Amino acid sequence: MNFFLISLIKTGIVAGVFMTTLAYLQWIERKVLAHIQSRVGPYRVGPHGLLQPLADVVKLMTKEGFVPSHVNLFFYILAPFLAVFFALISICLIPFGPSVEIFGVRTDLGLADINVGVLFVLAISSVGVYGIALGGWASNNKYSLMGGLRSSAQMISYELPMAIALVSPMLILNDLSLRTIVNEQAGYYLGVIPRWSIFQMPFPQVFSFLIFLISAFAETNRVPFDLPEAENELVGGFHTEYSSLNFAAFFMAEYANMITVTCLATVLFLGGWHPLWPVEYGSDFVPVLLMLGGSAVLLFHGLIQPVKGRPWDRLTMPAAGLVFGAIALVFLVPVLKPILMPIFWFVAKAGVLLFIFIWIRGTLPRFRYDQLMNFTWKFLFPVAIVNLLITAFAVALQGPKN
Amino acid sequence: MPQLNAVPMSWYLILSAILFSLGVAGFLFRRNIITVFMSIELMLNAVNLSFVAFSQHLRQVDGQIFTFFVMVVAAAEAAVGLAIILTVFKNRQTLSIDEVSSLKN
Amino acid sequence: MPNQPDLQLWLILFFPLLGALINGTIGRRLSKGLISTIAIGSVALSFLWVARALSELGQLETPHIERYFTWISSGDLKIGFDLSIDRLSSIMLLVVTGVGTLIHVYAVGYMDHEEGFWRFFSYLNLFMFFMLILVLAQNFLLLFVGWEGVGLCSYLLIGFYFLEKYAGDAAKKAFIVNRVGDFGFSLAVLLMVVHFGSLDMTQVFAAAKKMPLEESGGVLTAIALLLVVGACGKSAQVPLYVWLPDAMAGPTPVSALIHAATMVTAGVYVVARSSEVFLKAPVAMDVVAVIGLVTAVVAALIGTAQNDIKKVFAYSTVSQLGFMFLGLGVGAFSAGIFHVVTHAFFKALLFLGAGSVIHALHGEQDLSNMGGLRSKIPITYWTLMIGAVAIAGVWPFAGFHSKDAILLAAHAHSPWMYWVGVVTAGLTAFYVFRAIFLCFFGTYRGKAHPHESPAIMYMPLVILALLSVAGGYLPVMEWLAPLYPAHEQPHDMTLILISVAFAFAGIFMAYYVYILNPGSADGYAKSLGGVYRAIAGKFFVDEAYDAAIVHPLEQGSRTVLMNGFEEVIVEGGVNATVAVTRWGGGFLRLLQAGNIRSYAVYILLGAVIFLGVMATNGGAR
Amino acid sequence: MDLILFIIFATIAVACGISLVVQKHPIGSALSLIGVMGSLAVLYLLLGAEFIAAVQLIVYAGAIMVLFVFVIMLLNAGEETIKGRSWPSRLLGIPLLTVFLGLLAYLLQRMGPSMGTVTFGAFNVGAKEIGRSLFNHYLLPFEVTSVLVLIAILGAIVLARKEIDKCLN
Repeated sequence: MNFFLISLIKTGIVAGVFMTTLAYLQWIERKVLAHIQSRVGPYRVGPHGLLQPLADVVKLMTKEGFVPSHVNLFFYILAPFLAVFFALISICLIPFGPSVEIFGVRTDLGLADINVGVLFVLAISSVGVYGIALGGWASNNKYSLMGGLRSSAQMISYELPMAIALVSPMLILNDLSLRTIVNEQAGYYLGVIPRWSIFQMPFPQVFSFLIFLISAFAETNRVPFDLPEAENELVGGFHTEYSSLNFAAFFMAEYANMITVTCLATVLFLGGWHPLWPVEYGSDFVPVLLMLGGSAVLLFHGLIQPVKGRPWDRLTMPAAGLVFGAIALVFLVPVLKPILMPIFWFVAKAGVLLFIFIWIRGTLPRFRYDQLMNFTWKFLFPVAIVNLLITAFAVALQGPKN
Repeated sequence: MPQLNAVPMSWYLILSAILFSLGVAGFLFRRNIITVFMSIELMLNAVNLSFVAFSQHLRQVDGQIFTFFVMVVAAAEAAVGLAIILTVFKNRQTLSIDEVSSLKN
Repeated sequence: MPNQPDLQLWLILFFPLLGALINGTIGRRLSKGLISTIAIGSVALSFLWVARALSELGQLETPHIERYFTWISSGDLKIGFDLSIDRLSSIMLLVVTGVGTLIHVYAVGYMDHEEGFWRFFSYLNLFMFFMLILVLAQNFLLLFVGWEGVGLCSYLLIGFYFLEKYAGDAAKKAFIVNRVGDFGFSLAVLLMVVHFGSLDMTQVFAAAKKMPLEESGGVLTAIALLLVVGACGKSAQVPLYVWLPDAMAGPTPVSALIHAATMVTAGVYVVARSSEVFLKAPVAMDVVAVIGLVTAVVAALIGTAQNDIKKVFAYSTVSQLGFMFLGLGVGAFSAGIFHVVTHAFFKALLFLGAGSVIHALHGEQDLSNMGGLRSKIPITYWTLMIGAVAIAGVWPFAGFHSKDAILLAAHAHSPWMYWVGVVTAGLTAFYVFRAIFLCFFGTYRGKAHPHESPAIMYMPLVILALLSVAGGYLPVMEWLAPLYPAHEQPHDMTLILISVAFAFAGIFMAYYVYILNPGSADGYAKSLGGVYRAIAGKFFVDEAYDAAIVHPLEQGSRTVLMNGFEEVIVEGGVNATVAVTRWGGGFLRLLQAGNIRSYAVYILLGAVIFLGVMATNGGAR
Repeated sequence: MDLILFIIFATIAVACGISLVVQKHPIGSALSLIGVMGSLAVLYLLLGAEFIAAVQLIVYAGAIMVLFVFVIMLLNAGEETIKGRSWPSRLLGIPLLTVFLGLLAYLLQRMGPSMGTVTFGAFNVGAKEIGRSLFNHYLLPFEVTSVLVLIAILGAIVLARKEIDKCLN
């Protein structure tokens, strides 16, 4: 039963962190977009708008769950839950860190580890289309139907390059279990260049990484591939007819997918929790320095040179600065180090990828539908195939691994 | 009642038999081409189940290989079949299998 | 075979094949110069390669065999793609490639104005390829490939002007008549397989040699006779000679190369090659000798009454082949082969000369429209004259030696053969010189304006003329001596003188009839009456064949096969099948309602039945 | 434990199968078929066929059924209409089906006892074994299948190109 207890605890932790991240990811996105467009973004609720997500949740929950007539009720209700379910389930397969010792219990950081993990992530992401498609169809509205059709077609189409892009690092690391894959990426060339699969010999997987990223955008219906919810063509796309919690569910699904995909990219291409450069060159102090720098900036702006017209900052900013400093100190505690460092690196990489997601949303316009299809079928797919071939040849030339 | 962590082999086969018969029933008594097609897929799945069960029973990979091939062929079949259904619908504006009873209309 | 130099004999075959392929595929787009270069070059190359191989091989006490790959392997019968050179085939190789080269050169000039230049040369090279296979083959099946191949090429080349009906007919005739012979040949091959279990010549001959006489008699005689049938077909012997004169429908170089120098001697070659078999089958030997003699006489007689210059030479070819067979038949294989060589020289010369005459007269072939060309085309005249003298067997020209070798052997075998042969030799001299005189002497009776042929045409003539003069002194027989049991060669001076005398008699007769008092020929013809008509009508052999074989065959197939078998059995069967099918279909159509679910029910029914069977006889264990 | 899982998912599978047959609307049938496939995938896992389970999800649930749903939406297929008759299926259908099931049951119960039981993890087949056997022993069938798939792609494009374009815009 010990096993069940531990996994129960782990599940609880992961679920909690995951949910919070979902909520705050949206906040971060709005902030980043705002700054890209030189606005301030959500600011009113709580210090520096930090409570905005809470407010959103409350708002969504208190809205009336309006069910239009002539909808196919069963599927109309089922769709958002399917979407959320499939979006949340695949996080269980992501390994966040090595197996560590906590309170005398040795366990893996990460929920499940099955031998064909990659395939299962693929499987779940490919099943994920049903939520959107059904929702679009069930709400008995031509715009929604269009959205549903588009999303299903688009997801099927982008499955291929994504899968093929995943295959080539598999060839190099030759295993399907995500944990083994991360372990395969440990170590450094020449002592500095990490053996992540985007750098790994015999054929660095830069191209498959890019292909994976692009098709990930499409899989998660993000800009520039957010055709299913293109406001200016189909009013709200597949979620035109949805409101309150059902609507929220779709959004949760989207963000959950983003996180999952970025974690997957981190695991497969960016070497999971392995630091960017070896520990002996002091990669352990990166988080400390970052945090300390952040707290310094905060303290400076809070105490010495406050920003005009923001009375609260005098209070909140120093407080935040102190919190940052505390975190920095936590990173220095030797007992917690083996647990925190991997998680830090993992989160850092995933975070960078998430930022790229948001950044691109703020930057790129939306594709036209035919452009979208041509792009995947006539460009991404062939490139992925060629990349796969080259990798296969390189691996074959390199000969069997140890 | 066998012990909790061992499933009798025959149960898998019975399950696959039931599913297969369900597929046959769907094929016989449904009139919508798409539903009929899905019944066929159901039968294929039932057969796959018994394939995998036998591969487990005989401790051989081959059964799963066959399942793999069945899946690939089913995929091809689905692609072509659905395309045919699209064409049929375009030509006759019906999906009822009983109305599609002549090669040329 | 160990300790033998690897001579890459396959190259000998490869060059002509390559030439044929190039000219046959892209020749249409190539310039004439390029085509002729390829054609001549390929043949010349293989000639050089043959020369090189022979110089490497030196004395050739034992045949040089090169085995390349197993071609057919069924049960314990293994047939390899093996080539070999022994003393016999070395001579044939030299003749084929050498004369072939000369004739190719000549043909470039002769065919210059013709359509399908490239086609002609690709056929010609293909012929060389197959002929060389025939000569080089180490087993009978490969030899048969070459055998059929040259048949095919001769068909293609006879029918070269396939727009004219006579050419097509002649081609078909040659092909069909050859089929008869080839059938015999293939039967012989099968017999060998049955009795010796192998087709490799060395093994077959070894087996034949050590086969005791009492049991060998039947088998070997049968094989030998069947081989003779094949040889008769290919070498135009009685009764299968009828195709050769018609084969003159082809272009003259073809007549020279295929139907005088090389292909028609294939029969002789095969008989000589399988001498072991023949020596054990005296009956077959006699048959060969008689056939040869009859052929020689008949052809010579017919030759005296032909007015087409090429026909004359064609019949003389037939009769010369008859002489060769006579030689073989009386056991003088080396003499026969020797005659093959010399005949290749002077007959090629005669044909090429005739060709040059025809060329000069713009396609005029009828002797009655020639005459007095001596001054107009001197080179042709002199070379032709040399050829005529050579074929007439006047000392010291080539024909003399070989022919007299044969005749002496014949005398040693049985004197009457000698006498008939001598008379025939006289006839030969007569009709050849008749042709010469009618062509070159007297007054010109034609209308076209003759002109001497270009150098590319008469240079081969000159070379061949020299060969016909000196060819008699080639040590062919000595070279072949170790291959064949020495038959006594009595240099009986009187016999030699007699034959020479007959030759001169023939020449003089021709001179008397056609020079001293021209036009008297018709008188003699009348006085001869029926005999002359018979001769002029070629003894009505063709008509006889028509009546005896062709017509019955046509009638039979029309009545029996078409009206009987085809309409009653085949059509009846088809109609019956149709009726049954239609009836059954009409019944089964009731099931084919076009309703998929019904079909599903039928399938389910089948499955249920199957399961029922399984359940009853306890399957699935 | 295995037994419980088996019973749960077998029940789900059978229930979904029944609903496939009885559902009025194609979409309902499609979803229930997806349910069947999902539970079958779990059963494959129980049988130690991880790879097949994953492929089952990817190919069947992820690709084929998406196609089905897509087409159903495209044609906006509604409740099926009772038109036309198939006498054989009406008359023979039920009895034949029962006989069929009975025979199957008979055979199974006859061979059932001799089959023994399945315990999880007794015989696990990962992707490596499948791949090895697929590319050594079954190479030719594999290649042939690839050709078949190519042909199918071409056929589908040729058949449905215009229709899809028309329906999409």
